[in-house]
Amino acid sequence: MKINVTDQTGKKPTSHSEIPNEWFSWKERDAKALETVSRPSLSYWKDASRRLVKNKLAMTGLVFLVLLTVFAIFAPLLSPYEVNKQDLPNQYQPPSLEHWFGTDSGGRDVFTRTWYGARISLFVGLMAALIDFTIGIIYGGLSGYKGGRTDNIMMRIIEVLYGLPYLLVVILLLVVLGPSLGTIILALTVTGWVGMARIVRGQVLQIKNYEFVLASRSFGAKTARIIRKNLLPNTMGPIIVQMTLTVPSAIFAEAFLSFLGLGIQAPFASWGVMANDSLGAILSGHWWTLFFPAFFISFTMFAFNVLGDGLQDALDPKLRK
Amino acid sequence: MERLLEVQDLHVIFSTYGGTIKAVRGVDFYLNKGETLAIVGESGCGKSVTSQAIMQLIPEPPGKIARGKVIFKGNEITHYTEKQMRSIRGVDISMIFQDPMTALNPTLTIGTQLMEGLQEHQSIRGETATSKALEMMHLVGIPNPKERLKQYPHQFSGGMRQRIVIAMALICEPELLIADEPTTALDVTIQAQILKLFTTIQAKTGVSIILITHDLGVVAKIADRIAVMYAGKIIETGTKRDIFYNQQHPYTKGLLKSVPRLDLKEEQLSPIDGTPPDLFAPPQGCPFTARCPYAMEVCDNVYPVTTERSSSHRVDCWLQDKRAQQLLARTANQ
Amino acid sequence: ACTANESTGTEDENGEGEKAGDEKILQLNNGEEPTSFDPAIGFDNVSWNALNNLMEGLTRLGEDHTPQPAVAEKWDVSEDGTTYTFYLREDANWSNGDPVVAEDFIYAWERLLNPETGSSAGFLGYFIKGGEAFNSGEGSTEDLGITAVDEKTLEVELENPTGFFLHVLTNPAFFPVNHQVAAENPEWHTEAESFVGNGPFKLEFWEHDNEMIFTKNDVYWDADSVSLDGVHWAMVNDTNTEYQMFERGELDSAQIPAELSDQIIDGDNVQIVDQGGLEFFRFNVTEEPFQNKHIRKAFALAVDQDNIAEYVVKNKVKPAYGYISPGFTNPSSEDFRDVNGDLVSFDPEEAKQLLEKGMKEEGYDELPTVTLSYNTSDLNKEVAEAIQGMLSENIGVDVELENTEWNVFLEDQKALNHQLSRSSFLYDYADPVNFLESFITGSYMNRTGWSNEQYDKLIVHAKSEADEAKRWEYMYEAEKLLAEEMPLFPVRYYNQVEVLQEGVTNILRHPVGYLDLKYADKQ
Amino acid sequence: MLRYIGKRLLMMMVTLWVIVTLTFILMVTIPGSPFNSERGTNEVVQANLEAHYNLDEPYIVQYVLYLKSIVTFDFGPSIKQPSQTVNEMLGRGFPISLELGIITIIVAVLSGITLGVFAALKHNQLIDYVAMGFAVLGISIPNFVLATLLIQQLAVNIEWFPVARWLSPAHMILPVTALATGPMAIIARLTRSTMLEVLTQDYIKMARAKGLAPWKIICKHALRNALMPVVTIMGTLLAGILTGTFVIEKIFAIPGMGKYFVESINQRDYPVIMGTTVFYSTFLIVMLFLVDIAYGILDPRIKLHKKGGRE
Amino acid sequence: MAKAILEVNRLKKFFEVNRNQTLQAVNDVSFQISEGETFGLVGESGCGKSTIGRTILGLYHKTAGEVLYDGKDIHGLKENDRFKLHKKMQMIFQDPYASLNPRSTVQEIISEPMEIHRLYRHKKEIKERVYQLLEEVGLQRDHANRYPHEFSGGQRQRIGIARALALNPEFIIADEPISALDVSIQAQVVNLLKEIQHEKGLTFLFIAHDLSMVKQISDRIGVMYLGNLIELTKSEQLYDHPYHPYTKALLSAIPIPDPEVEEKRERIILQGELPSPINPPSGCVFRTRCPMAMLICEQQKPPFREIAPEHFVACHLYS
Ligand SMILES: Nc1ncnc2c1ncn2[C@@H]1O[C@H](COP(=O)(O)OP(=O)(O)OP(=O)(O)O)[C@@H](O)[C@H]1O
Ligand SMILES: Nc1ncnc2c1ncn2[C@@H]1O[C@H](COP(=O)(O)OP(=O)(O)OP(=O)(O)O)[C@@H](O)[C@H]1O
Ligand SMILES: [Mg+2]
Ligand SMILES: [Mg+2]
Repeated sequence: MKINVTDQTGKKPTSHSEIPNEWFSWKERDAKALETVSRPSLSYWKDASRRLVKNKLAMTGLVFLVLLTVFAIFAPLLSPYEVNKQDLPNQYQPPSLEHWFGTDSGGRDVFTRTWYGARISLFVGLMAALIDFTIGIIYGGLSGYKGGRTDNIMMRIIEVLYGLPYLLVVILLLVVLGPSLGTIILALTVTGWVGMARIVRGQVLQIKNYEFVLASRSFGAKTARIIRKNLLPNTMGPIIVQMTLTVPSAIFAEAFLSFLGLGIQAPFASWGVMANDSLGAILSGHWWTLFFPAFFISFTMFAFNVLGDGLQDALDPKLRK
Repeated sequence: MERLLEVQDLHVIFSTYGGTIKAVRGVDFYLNKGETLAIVGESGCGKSVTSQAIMQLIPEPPGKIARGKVIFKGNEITHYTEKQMRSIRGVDISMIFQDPMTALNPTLTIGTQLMEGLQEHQSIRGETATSKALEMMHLVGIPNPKERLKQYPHQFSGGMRQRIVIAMALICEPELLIADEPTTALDVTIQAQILKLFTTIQAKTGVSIILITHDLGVVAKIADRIAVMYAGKIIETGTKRDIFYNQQHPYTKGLLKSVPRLDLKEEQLSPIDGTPPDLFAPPQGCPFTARCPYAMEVCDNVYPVTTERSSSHRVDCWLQDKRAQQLLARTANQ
Repeated sequence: ACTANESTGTEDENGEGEKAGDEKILQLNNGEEPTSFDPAIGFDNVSWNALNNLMEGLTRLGEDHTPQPAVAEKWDVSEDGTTYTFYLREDANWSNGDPVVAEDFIYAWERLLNPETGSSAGFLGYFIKGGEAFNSGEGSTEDLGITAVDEKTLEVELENPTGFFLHVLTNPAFFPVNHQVAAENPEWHTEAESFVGNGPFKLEFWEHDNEMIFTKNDVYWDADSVSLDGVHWAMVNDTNTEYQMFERGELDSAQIPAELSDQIIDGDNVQIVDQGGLEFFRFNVTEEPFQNKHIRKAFALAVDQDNIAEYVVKNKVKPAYGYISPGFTNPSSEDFRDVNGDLVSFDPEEAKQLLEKGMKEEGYDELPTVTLSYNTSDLNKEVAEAIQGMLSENIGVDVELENTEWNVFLEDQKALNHQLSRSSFLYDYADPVNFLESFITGSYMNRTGWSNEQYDKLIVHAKSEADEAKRWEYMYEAEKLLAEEMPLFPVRYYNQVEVLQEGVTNILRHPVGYLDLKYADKQ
Repeated sequence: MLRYIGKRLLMMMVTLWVIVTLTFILMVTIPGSPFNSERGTNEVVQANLEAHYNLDEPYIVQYVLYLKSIVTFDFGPSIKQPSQTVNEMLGRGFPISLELGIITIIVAVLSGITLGVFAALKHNQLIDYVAMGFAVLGISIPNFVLATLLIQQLAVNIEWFPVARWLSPAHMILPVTALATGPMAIIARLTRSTMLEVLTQDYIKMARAKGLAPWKIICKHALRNALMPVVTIMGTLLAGILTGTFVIEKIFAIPGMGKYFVESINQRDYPVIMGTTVFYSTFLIVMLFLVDIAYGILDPRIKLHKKGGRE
Repeated sequence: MAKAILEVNRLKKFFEVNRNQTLQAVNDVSFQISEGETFGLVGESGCGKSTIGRTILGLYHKTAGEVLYDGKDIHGLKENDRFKLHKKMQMIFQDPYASLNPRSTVQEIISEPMEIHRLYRHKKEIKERVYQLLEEVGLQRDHANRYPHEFSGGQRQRIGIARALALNPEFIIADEPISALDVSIQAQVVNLLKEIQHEKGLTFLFIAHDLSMVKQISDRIGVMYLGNLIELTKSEQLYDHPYHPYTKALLSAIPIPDPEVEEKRERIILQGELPSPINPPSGCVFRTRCPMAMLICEQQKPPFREIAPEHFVACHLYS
C-alpha cells in the first residue's frame, strides 16, 4: 500500500506506524456545538465604520479636517492681528516672520484672515453638503423608487428649479431677506440639492430593478425602508462623490453670492472671497494673497476626498482588503 | 491517455476580517482528454472556488491561490500573466458559472454576449456570428432564437439564462469545459437535451469536461470519473462505478444515501447529521469526523493518508487502515 | 497637434505684424459691443468712444481739450450769447459721398430731443431753445431753436447764454445723421455695410460682440491729419485679459489693473489723463444720525482721501479735497479747484470734535448704527472697507458694510433707503455746473434728501448768468455751501490711465469728452 | 415609447410654462428697471420708452405678451441694445457657445472617463492616487482662476497660445482647458466610484472567463453599467456648457451667449431675460429628457415609460 | 379536502417584448391550493412557473384573471392588508445571489422581514432567531456576519430559505429552493420544511425541476407547459399514471442516480421544434412536439378536464 501524507495543518505522520494504536478506537461523541462566533456581530454600518477606521489614508483626511476645524476656531484668537484691521501703507507685504502669510491689499494679516475665512468656508461647505445630502437622497430616492407619476412630477419640479434664472432668485433673496449666513445657506440649497437628487434618482432607477429589492418588497417593506436599507447603501459611491463635490462648489458659490451681497459682508471674508479678490495676484506677483486661501481650499478638498474614497471603500464589502 | 489538466495541491484562501477562510485545502486531481470528471460534494466545500482557481478568476483580494500547481496541456499556468491567461480563457478552457443571473451582463443583449467570444477569438463577425449564435441557442433548446437574441437577460427565465451561459461556454469549442452546476435550473427534458449535447460535442471534438453538480442522476449518466469533495479536500475519487457501487468514505456513503429515488419508495429522506466544519479553522484531522458514524480518535488528530484502492480509486479515510478494519470487525462482533 | 496650433498662432501674428508693418493699424479694445452707433441712443463710453472716430459734429475737441472747428468751419455768436450761426464746410462729406448739410444736423437733433426716440442723452439738448419742452412732450419741432439757413448754414438759438455750448456740441449726441440714408433705412447704424459716417474713419467691418475694423476715411475733410490706416477693435471685457493681451502684443493700449499699478504706473509709456468726475459718498440727511450736519462733517473729515487714492484705487488718481475735479478753468484761466482750494481735508482731531458736538446736539449717547452701502464691485468694496477702517480708527465709529446689485442699489438710493452710500459722477460737458446742479432740491441726481434754498438759487444763477466771471462766482459759492452742509463727501477724482506699446502716440483723451484717434500714430 | 415621448413633450410645455411664469413673477418682483440710470431721463421720455416696450401695461397683459412672444419665438428687440433683437443676439452667440461647449464636453468626457477608469482599475495604487489628486485639484481650482493662470503662463509667459478672443483653432485651446477641467474632474470621480462597484460584479468575471481583451471588458461590460451617474450629470452639464459660460467667455473675450444670461438680469433687460430663460430651459428640459432616454439605453431594465417604472 | 387557501383563476401574465410582440408567459391558468398542502409545480424551463409565483405574490401586475388568498383578491388589496398578507406569504427566490442585498450582512438579510413586521421587540431576540434559522438550514452562526458574496451558491440559497422562514409564514412560494444544494443538505432542508409544515400547517407552492424531490414533498403536482397548466393531480397518481404525453416524456427523462439503471433506461425523446411563448402554437400548445398529435390538436385548445378523480388533464387524447 502506497502511503502519502496530505495533511497540511498539524503533525505530519511519515508512516502509519507513527500513529499510536490506541488512537484507533471509537471517538467519544461530545455535544460540542459550533456556537462560537468568531466575528463579533456587526451591522453593515458598523462593519463599514470599522473598516473606515482601519483605512489610514481616510483617517489622515479626517484628522486634517479636525485639525482645520480646531485651527479655524482657535488660531484667530491666538493671532496678534485683528482680522479686519486695515493698515494701508503696509499692504502687500510678502510672507515674513511677522506676517506668516503676508498681508493683503488692505495691509491685513493674511494668516489671521485665512483662519477666519476657514470658519465661514468650512461651515458653509459642510452645511451645504449636509442639507443637499438630506434633501437630495430623500427626494431622489422617492422619485426614483416610486417612479411613474410621482417621478414625473418630482422631476418636473427639478426642471423648473434648474430652469429658473438663478441670478434672479438670488436677487430676490437679497431683497427679501437681506444678507446673512442663513440667506447664503438658503441660496446655496435652493437648487444645490437638485444635483444630488438626480444622481440618487438615476441610481435608484437602476437598482430598484434588482431582485433583492423585489425580495424586500415581497416581505412588505415600505418605501422608506427599501430606500434606506436596499437602495441607498448600494448607491453610496456616487452619493459620496457628489457630497465631496458639493463642498467646494458651495465654498465657491458662497464667494459668488457674497460678491453679490448675499452672505457675510465685507470686511469679513471666506476663503472663496479671499481667493476671488486676489485673482490679480496671478498678474501682479502678490502670490500669497491668492495662494493661501486657494491652498486651503484644495487642501480641504483633498481631505474630504480622501475621506470620501475611504468611506466608499469601507461601504463596499466586496472591496475590502 | 493524454493528460489535459492536472491540479496539484491547490490551496485557496480568502482573507476576511474574521480570519482566513481556507476554502480549498490541497486539492489534487487530473483530467484526461475527452474525459468527463464529475465533482460532487457538500455545498460550500470549495467546488466552485477550485474551478475558478483553475481559470485564475479568484477575486484578489480577498482571495488568493496560496499554494499549488495547475498544469494545462503540460504547461504550468499557475504563474501565467493575465495576458497569457487570456489566450487560454474562452479558447482552451470555457467555464459555465454557477449563478446564471449575475453572470450575465444585465445591460447587453443576449446576442451580444453570446457572440462576443466568437468575435474575440475567432474573428467571426456579422452574419456568420449571428448564425452561429442562433445555432447554439437552438442546440441548447431556446425557442424562437431570432427574437430572443435581441432580448436582455432579465427577460429570460432562470433556466433559459442558464442555457445561455452554457451556449456561451460551448460556442468557442474549447478543449476543456468547466461546468459549475450547469443544469440546476433546467427541467429534466431540457436537462437531458443539454447532457446529450455535451456528449455529442465530446464525441465530436473530444472536449474534456469537469462537471460540478449535485444531481447524482446526472453524474450517473455522463461522468467517467467522480471526485468527491468535502471541506476543501477531495476525499474520494474513482470511476463512476467505484463511487456508486464501491464507495469507501463515510461521507460518500451518506451522500448517496440521501438521494431520493423515484424508483424506490421511501417516506423520509435521510440526510447526514450535523453540520460541515468551519473553514476558518478547519479541523486538523479529517474534517468529516464530527459527523462520521465511524469516527475514531485518530480522525480527530491526523488527516488520513490517501489509500489507493485501485489505479483509479483513492480514498482519504482512516477506516482504510488495517487497525481500523480490526476495530470495525470487533465492533461488529459485539 | 501642438505644433500645428503653434504655427497657426504665429501665422496669425505675422499676418497682423505685416499689416502693421506697411499699414498703421492700431489695435484697441472697446471692452464690449457698443450699445448702439445711433448717436442719439448709444449714450455710453463703449459706443461713443468708437463713434467719436466714425463721425464728427460741428465742433471737435482739440489737443488742448477745447472745442475746435470740425464740420463747422466757423461760427458767429450773437451779442447776448444765445444765437449761434454755424457755417458748414464745403468739403464735409459723408462716407457715401453725400455732402454733410444743415438738414442732417436738424434731423439728428430733432431725433435726439424727440421723446419718441427715448434718448437718455436728450437732456444735453436742453440748452437749445425749446429743447426741454419738446423732450418733455410739451413743445414741437417748430418751437425748436434750430434752423437751416441754407444747405451749409445752421442757426441755433439757446435758452440761456451758455458759454460752454461749443463744448457741449462736441458730444456725439450732436453728431449729424445723413437724413437721406436714415429716411431710407432707419436701421442704417446697426451694420457696417449700411453705416454712413463723416469722421476720420470708416466702419469697414463689424462682427457684433467680437470685432470692429475701422479704416481711414479718405473723403474726410481733414484726411491728411489722419496718420493711421485703420483701427482694429477687440471687445474684451476683462481688465486682466486686456492687460495680458497687451503684454503679449495683441493690443496697443490697455488699462492698468490696480494690482499692477505700483509696478507699471511710473513707466515711460504710460499715459495719464485727468477725467472730469468724482467718487463720493452720499449721506441720507433724512436718516439718523445724518440729519446732523456736524456728524456728517465728522464722517467726512475722518476719511483719509490720500490713503484711498494711493493704496486702494492707485493708478495715480487724485484724492478729492473738493467736489469739482481739477481741469475746469474760469475765463481768467484759473482752475476752479485752485480758486476754491481744499474744502474737505482729512482731519481726525477735528472730526472727533465734530462728532462729539453733533452727538451732543442730537442727544446721542451712542451713535445709531450706520450702514455703508455700495454697489457690487471689487474696487467699491475695497474703498468701502478702507473707509470703514478709517471711521473706526479715527472717530471710533463702527459702520457696517452692505453691497447690493446695481439696480437694487440705485432703487434704494433713489428711495432714500440708504444711510451712507457710494456714488460717482462723470461729466457730460465741461462745466462745473454739470455736477453742482445735481444737488438742487428735487433733482433726480440729489438722492440725499438734502435741500437748501440758497443753493438752489445759486445754481439757477450759475445756469443763466451771462457774465461768465459772475457765473463762476456763483459756482464757487455753491461748492463751498456743499462743503459746509456736507450732504455728500468727496473721496477722489477720476483719471484715465493706459499703457501704450512702444511707438504708439497721440491717442487723445479728454477730461470731458471721448476718445479721439484722429491724430493717433503708430510707428 | 412613442406615446411616452409625446407625453414628455407635452409635459415639457407645461414645465416651460411654469418656468416662464415664475420667471415673470421674479422679474416684476425684484426692484429695478431697464431704464434705471445714474443720470435719469425725462419722465415723458421714460414713459414713452416704457410704452414702447409695453412696460406700462398691467402685469397680466405683459405676461400674456410674453407668452405670445414665446409661442411665436420672437422676443423683439433688446431694451439695452435696441438695435438688436433677442433672436439675433441668441442666434449669434449660441453657435459660438455651442462650438466651445461641444469641444469642452468631448474633452471633459473623454479625459474624465479615462481618468476615472484608470483610477478604478488601479484602485488604491499610485495611478489611482495621482489621477484622483489631479481630479481634486480640478475641482478645487475654479475655472476663472485656472483661466487667468493659463493665460499668464501659457500665453503671456511662454507665448504658446494666443491670450484671448475667438479667431482660430489655437484660440480654443486655453478656454477649452479651463472650462473642461472641472467637469472632467467630476466625471472622473463619478466614473471611478461606480467603476469600482461594477468591477466586482460577476459578469465582469464572466467576461474575463471568456478571454475578452481588457479594454473590451472595460468599454463594453463595465463602463456601460458605470455610466449612470455620469449620464445624470451630463444633462445639466450639457445644458450649462453648451449655452455658454459667463466667466470663461468674459475672460477669453469669446462672443458667446453666456453673458446675456447675466447681463440681461443686471440690466433688467426683460425681453433678453425671457429669451435666454426660455432658450436655456428648453435646452435643459430636452437634455434631461435625453438623459432619461439614455438611462433606458444604458440599462434596459429601466422603463420610464411604463407605469410605475418597473415590472 | 381542506379548504382552499389560494385560488388562482384564469390567471394571465403577458410581457410586452416590443411594440408588436407580447410574450404570453402565463396563459389562463387556474388551480387551487388547500391549507397545509404542498402543491408542486413542474414544467419545462421557461414555461412560466416563476412568473406564476411572482404574480401570485403581487410582484408582477397580472394581465388578467384573479388570485384569491383566503378569499380575497390579492391584486386589489389595500396598502394595509397587503402588508399583512406579506407577513403570511413568503417567497424563496429562484436566483439566490441576486435576491440578497450585497450590502447587507446575512444577519441583516434574515432579520429584515422580522424587523419589517416587528416580530420581536429586542435586537437580541432577533439575533437569536437568526442563529436558530441559520442552524436549521445547515449553516453556522458564524455565517451571520458575512456578506452574500462570501458564500457558495448552495449557502446563498439556504440564506434565502432561512429568510423566508423567519416570519413563520402560512404560505411559502418556493421557487426552486433547493436546486443548488447537495443531496444531503437537500434532504436536510426538505425534512425541515416538512417538519415545519407538520407542526404549523404551512402551505407550499413548490416550484422545482427535480421531480424525485417534488414527488417526495408534494401532495399534488401541477405540470405546466408553455404558460398553460396541462395536468394536475395527486403526486402518487401523477407518477404512477401520467396521462398527458408531456408528463410522460418528463417522467421518463428523470435521471436515476445509478449508472447501471441509467444505461439501460429507455426514454421518450421529444421531437420537433420548441415553441415559443411569443407566438405559441394554435390549439394545444404541446402539439408541435407531441408524438400523438392529431388534427384536432391544431384547431382546438384542449379543455382542462377532470378525467379521473382529482386528476385534471388538458389533452384531446382523453376526450
Ligand atoms: N469571496 C469569498 N470570500 C470569503 N469566502 C468565500 C468567498 N467565496 C467563497 N468563499 C467560501 O469558500 C467556500 C467554498 O465555496 P464554493 O463556492 O467553492 O463552494 P461550492 O463547493 O461551490 O458550494 P455550492 O455547491 O454551494 O456552490 C465556502 O465556504 C464559501 O463560504
Ligand atoms: N420581465 C420579463 N420580461 C419579459 N419576459 C419575461 C420576463 N420575465 C419572464 N419572461 C418570460 O416569461 C417566460 C416565463 O418565464 P419564467 O421565469 O416564469 O419561467 P420559469 O418557468 O420560471 O422557467 P425556469 O424554470 O427556467 O426558471 C419566459 O419565456 C421568459 O422569457
Ligand atoms: Mg458552487
Ligand atoms: Mg423560474
